[in-house]
Amino acid sequence: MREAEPSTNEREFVLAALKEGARIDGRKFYDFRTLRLSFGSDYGAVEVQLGNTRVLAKVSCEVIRPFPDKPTEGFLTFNTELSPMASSAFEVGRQTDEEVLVSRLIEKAMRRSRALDTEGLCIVAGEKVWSIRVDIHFLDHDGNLVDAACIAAITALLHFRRPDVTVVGEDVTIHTLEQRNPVPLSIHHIPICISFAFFDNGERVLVDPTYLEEQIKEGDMTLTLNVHKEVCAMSKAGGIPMELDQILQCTKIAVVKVTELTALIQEALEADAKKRQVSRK
Amino acid sequence: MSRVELLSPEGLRIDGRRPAELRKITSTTAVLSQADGSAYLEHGNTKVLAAVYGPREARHRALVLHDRAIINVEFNVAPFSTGERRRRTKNDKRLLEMASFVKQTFEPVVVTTLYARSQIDIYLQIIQHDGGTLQACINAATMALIDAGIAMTDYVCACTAGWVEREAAIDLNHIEESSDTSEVTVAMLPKSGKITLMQMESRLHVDKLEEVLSLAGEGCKQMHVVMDKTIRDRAEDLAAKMAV
Amino acid sequence: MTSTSAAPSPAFTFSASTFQKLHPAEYFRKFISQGVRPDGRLLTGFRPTTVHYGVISTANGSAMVRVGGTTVVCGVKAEVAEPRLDSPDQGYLVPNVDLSPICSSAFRPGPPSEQAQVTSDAIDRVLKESKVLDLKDLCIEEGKAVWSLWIDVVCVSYDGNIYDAALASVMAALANVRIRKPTYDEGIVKVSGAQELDDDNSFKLNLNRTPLSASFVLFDTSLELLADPNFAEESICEGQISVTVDEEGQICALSKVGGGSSSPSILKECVDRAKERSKDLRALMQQQ
Amino acid sequence: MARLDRTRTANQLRPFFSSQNLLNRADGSAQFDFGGSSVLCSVVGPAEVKIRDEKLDRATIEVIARPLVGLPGIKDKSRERSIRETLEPLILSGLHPRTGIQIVVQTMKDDGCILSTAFNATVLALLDAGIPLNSILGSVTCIVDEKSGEILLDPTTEELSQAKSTHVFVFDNKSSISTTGAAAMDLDSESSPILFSDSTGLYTEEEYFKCANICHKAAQTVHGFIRTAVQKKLEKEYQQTHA
Amino acid sequence: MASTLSEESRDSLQIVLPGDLLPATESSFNEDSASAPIIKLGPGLQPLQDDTISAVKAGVLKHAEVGNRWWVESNQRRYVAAPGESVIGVVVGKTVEHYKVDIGAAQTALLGVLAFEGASKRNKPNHEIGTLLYCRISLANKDMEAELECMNPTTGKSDGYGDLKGGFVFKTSLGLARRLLDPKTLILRILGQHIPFETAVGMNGKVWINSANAKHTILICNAIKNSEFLSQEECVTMVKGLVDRL
Repeated sequence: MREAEPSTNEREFVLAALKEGARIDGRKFYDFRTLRLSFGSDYGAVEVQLGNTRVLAKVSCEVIRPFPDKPTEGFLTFNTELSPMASSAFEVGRQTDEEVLVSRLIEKAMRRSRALDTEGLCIVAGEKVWSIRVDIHFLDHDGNLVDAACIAAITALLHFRRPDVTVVGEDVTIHTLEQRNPVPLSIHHIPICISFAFFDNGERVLVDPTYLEEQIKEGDMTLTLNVHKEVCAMSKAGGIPMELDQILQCTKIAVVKVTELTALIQEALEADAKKRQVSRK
Repeated sequence: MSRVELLSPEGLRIDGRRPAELRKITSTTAVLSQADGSAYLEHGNTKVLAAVYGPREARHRALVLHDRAIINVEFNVAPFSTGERRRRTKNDKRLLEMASFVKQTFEPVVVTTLYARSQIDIYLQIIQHDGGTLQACINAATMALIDAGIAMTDYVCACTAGWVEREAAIDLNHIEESSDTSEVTVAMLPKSGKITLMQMESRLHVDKLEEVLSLAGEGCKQMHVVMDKTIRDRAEDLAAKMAV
Repeated sequence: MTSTSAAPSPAFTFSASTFQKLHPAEYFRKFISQGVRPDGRLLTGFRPTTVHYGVISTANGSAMVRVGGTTVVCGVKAEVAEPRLDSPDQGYLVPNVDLSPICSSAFRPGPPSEQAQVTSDAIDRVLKESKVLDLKDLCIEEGKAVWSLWIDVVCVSYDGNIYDAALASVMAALANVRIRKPTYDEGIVKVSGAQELDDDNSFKLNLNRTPLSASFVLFDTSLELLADPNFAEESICEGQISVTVDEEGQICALSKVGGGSSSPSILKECVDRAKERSKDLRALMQQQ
Repeated sequence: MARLDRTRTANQLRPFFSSQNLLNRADGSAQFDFGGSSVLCSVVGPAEVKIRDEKLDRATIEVIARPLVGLPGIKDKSRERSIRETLEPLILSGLHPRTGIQIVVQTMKDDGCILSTAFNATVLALLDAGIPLNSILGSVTCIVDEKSGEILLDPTTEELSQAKSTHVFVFDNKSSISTTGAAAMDLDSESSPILFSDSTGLYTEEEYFKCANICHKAAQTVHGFIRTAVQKKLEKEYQQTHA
Repeated sequence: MASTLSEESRDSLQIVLPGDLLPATESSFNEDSASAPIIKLGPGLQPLQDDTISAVKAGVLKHAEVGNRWWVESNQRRYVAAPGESVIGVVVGKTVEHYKVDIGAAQTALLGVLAFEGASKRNKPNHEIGTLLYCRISLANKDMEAELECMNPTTGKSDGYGDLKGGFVFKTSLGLARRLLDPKTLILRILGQHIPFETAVGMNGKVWINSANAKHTILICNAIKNSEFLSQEECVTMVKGLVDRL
């Protein structure tokens, strides 16, 4: 099913409103939509709502044999198949450009930037390592899937606890959650994606575009940063050409946004941890 | 773990270049007789062949756009191109992503509205890989499109730059690339100096970003000079032959 | 298209085969109302069934089952594999049903069809949840090596009711399995290389039970129960009921999918008939 | 009598939760929870359908089941087929020929009984989407416990692992209607027609029909819950005009 | 379970679910065919084989004495074309004889190029792809694409139908769209007291708003969307809150 194109009226109105400094949902140009994080009863499950965009991330783990050329490295894999639940334009089992770009962005943001310590996942070198899997389910598509997915993935990884193991010689015992408290993953830093949409020959720059804004935009760019002001990934795949200064300006905005979002994520995680403590008593 | 010294105490790189020096570029156009346009390009040891077919009838009717041409990019890596022989499947996400990047880079530059309801195919073949595949592909595609006589508003010139140990350097080779250096590929329209594509992987502090990006921009301008010369030489050559 | 059953005008006649093509459901209804089916069976009748053991010499166990026009071949191959960490002394049973375009025009090339996957899943569940085989029997050396039994069912000719035929072929092939006795030594599994397999150098599987099934479809609003449907009957009818029972009369699986609601009495009837049918089938399998 | 979670009796369901109209891109959506199990369902349609799948006399119904962890496998295909074939006679698809109704079922949390949870989420989502149905349905799962031989309703994952047999049932609300007015509804009379049934393990005929009856009773509770959920939603919508 | 509906108090909403049978009241359902009044069934109801009538959608059961009509008022988002209804659509294609218009239904609808006020072969309006049109469904049938017209068929006048210039359009549920057309719903009037604006509401859940500037239009759109699940008093406060922030 092809997506319906927005009408000329919608296109013109969105652009005219931007000239007046207004966005359709009443936000300022550099505002994110309200971010809501809700955790399941299990460790490593988080549902992210970014305005009307919804994403569920679920982390799971298993013990497998490492690659012979990297005997001490665990695995981190992502499943980012676009579900038709988010939009009926997404078809099951057909890879589209959009899907490739989303999955590569997540991959670069999380894996290439070494957010997770994969060496720390080793149990017995050359024999057994943890394989961590992040399933990202797109539930509702109202624009900016990448940022929502990235927040969901990193929050789920931070929230996740794997079973504790003891190694005696070659014997490995995996303790159930009842036997021993599960242990968190070792996360080096928190990469956050910030997506921009460009309008009016790059004169107007928006953060966190909605679906309608994405349909009308002339170009886009996704920056991945962490609170240490490190750029973990940048991606501007063609689209409208931009001045170098405009791009640098975006990185400045992104630095601010990343700080805000990281704080929100940590707050939510702390609140959840407190809740768990209370319910355990 | 002992790491390779990427920068000598004198500030020279592993292959003897200075930080802002491109590798040796060799380029020719019209290398294929069957394609409507083609180009062969070497960035040092990275070797790429580009072929352009079209504008021609779109292969799938359903994809036809009523007001402009569709650009289709296909990407192929020869199994012998890398150090270890590796068969790449058609669905390798890295390759699909690259193809998508090239496609999106040329969409705003090619005057697609001149060729409504048609399709332009760009085929890229990596023959030898020594770092900077994306830049080489974009540069080769630009020359192949020009060779095919397809209307474009400007050249698209691409160059990589990265933070090699303690300095920014351009046009990284494979060893520099794979030592976990942060590398950025920039594609620029030389006339306006605007950036159309930018890709970066691995971490880099924000404060160093400007330096790396500007250096990449310089690299793009150098590339433009080289590419322009090849194109003009070829055009003059042709003009001379026609005059005879 | 209204019902033509009323009183067809005499000026408008055509051959039975044309009638069948034009109004398959109506054609069928005429037969059912007379208590017979187009292929001559009674409503409760099963198609002639044959079982042949050991048809594939390259497999550890095999069987071919023919139910009317449906023919399936099942081959079981044993391979040494590493056990899972959470079940170090258990082997694997991996059933797979393949419905390729060769057996019917209803199947297309490409990834397995939904029906193939659903049938594989149903057999998988019967084997595991009804504890047909103790997976510990497949252990060679705890935590190191176990047998993995690849149970592949290939449909050669498809004419409906694949589940009954496939399950029967799987059970027959499992009963036919002979695996060379393994020895485990320092990470290497050795098996005897003798040409002839006998009880000294090989072992048979110890099957706890032999579940066999009978499937039925519900035709129309009259809710007539048709046993062992062929392809044409499957396409006309909506509801499908399958009952799998073992030799002691215990139910191993019962599924009712599609169609309207069925009263428990219909399900009871299915269970009774499934018990009879599996008894006949079991006798047939033991004859050989 | 004590169950593993120590809070329920054998024939008690876990707490229900549901919420409709959650997704903005779908035509209808609903989430249904049985305790720690949760399924989100979206419905799109009657919408455009691929020519290959088009049916001239009715709507084409497509069900896509997506697991919480991993890529969809054969278990999910089985669930898709079970849900689709149960809904096909329920949806008045003849009212919308040459269109498609796409149903996506996503597991959100898994603590057993996912198929039943999915059935209930689906019917709520279909109601939310306004797809014409000839009745509603309710689904409940039960097990026969290996050790005690007791029938336990709505089991958790842990309980499922100790089951001798597992039984999933679906009942529509027509059966209860047709019996009202006539003789008083006798739930133990074993006369409850079964819309869908899927049972595995090892069990006797007697056990099976006992399970069917217990689940039928529980399914009535689910029907009642669905009715209340719809009622609450409509009351909210009518605040302005029906004050 | 509540299966056959009893005559509950008139004020409360009478809610039905698929499978519920219509109450067999003496006045409307009479076996004696001579005196039985004719019952007209509207959306959401289907006759069964045994002469009973069953609901097929979840909603509020409604009855009009005039013509003894019964129907179920339900809310949904997907539009199903019905003749005579006014809708807002987008031109997505053109042929010599027709515009193809997306009205949010399963199939695109057809609008004859001459179905405009005063249109003739020589002189007819030309609408590009992407144009927003307010039109009326002239023909709808479940087996075929719906047909549209941009004029009143009896008078041949435009009656306000035609292309919508400027402004913004957004999607709501069909229930909200229907309520916006109901004079009892106050949200449009409440908004009008603060900001002058033009509006067109399509039964397909498309609402078009145009006002003096973009910020006003955005406010109105958001206020209407917010109003769906609010009471009248809450609407007044909500609108006031939005206007004050402007």
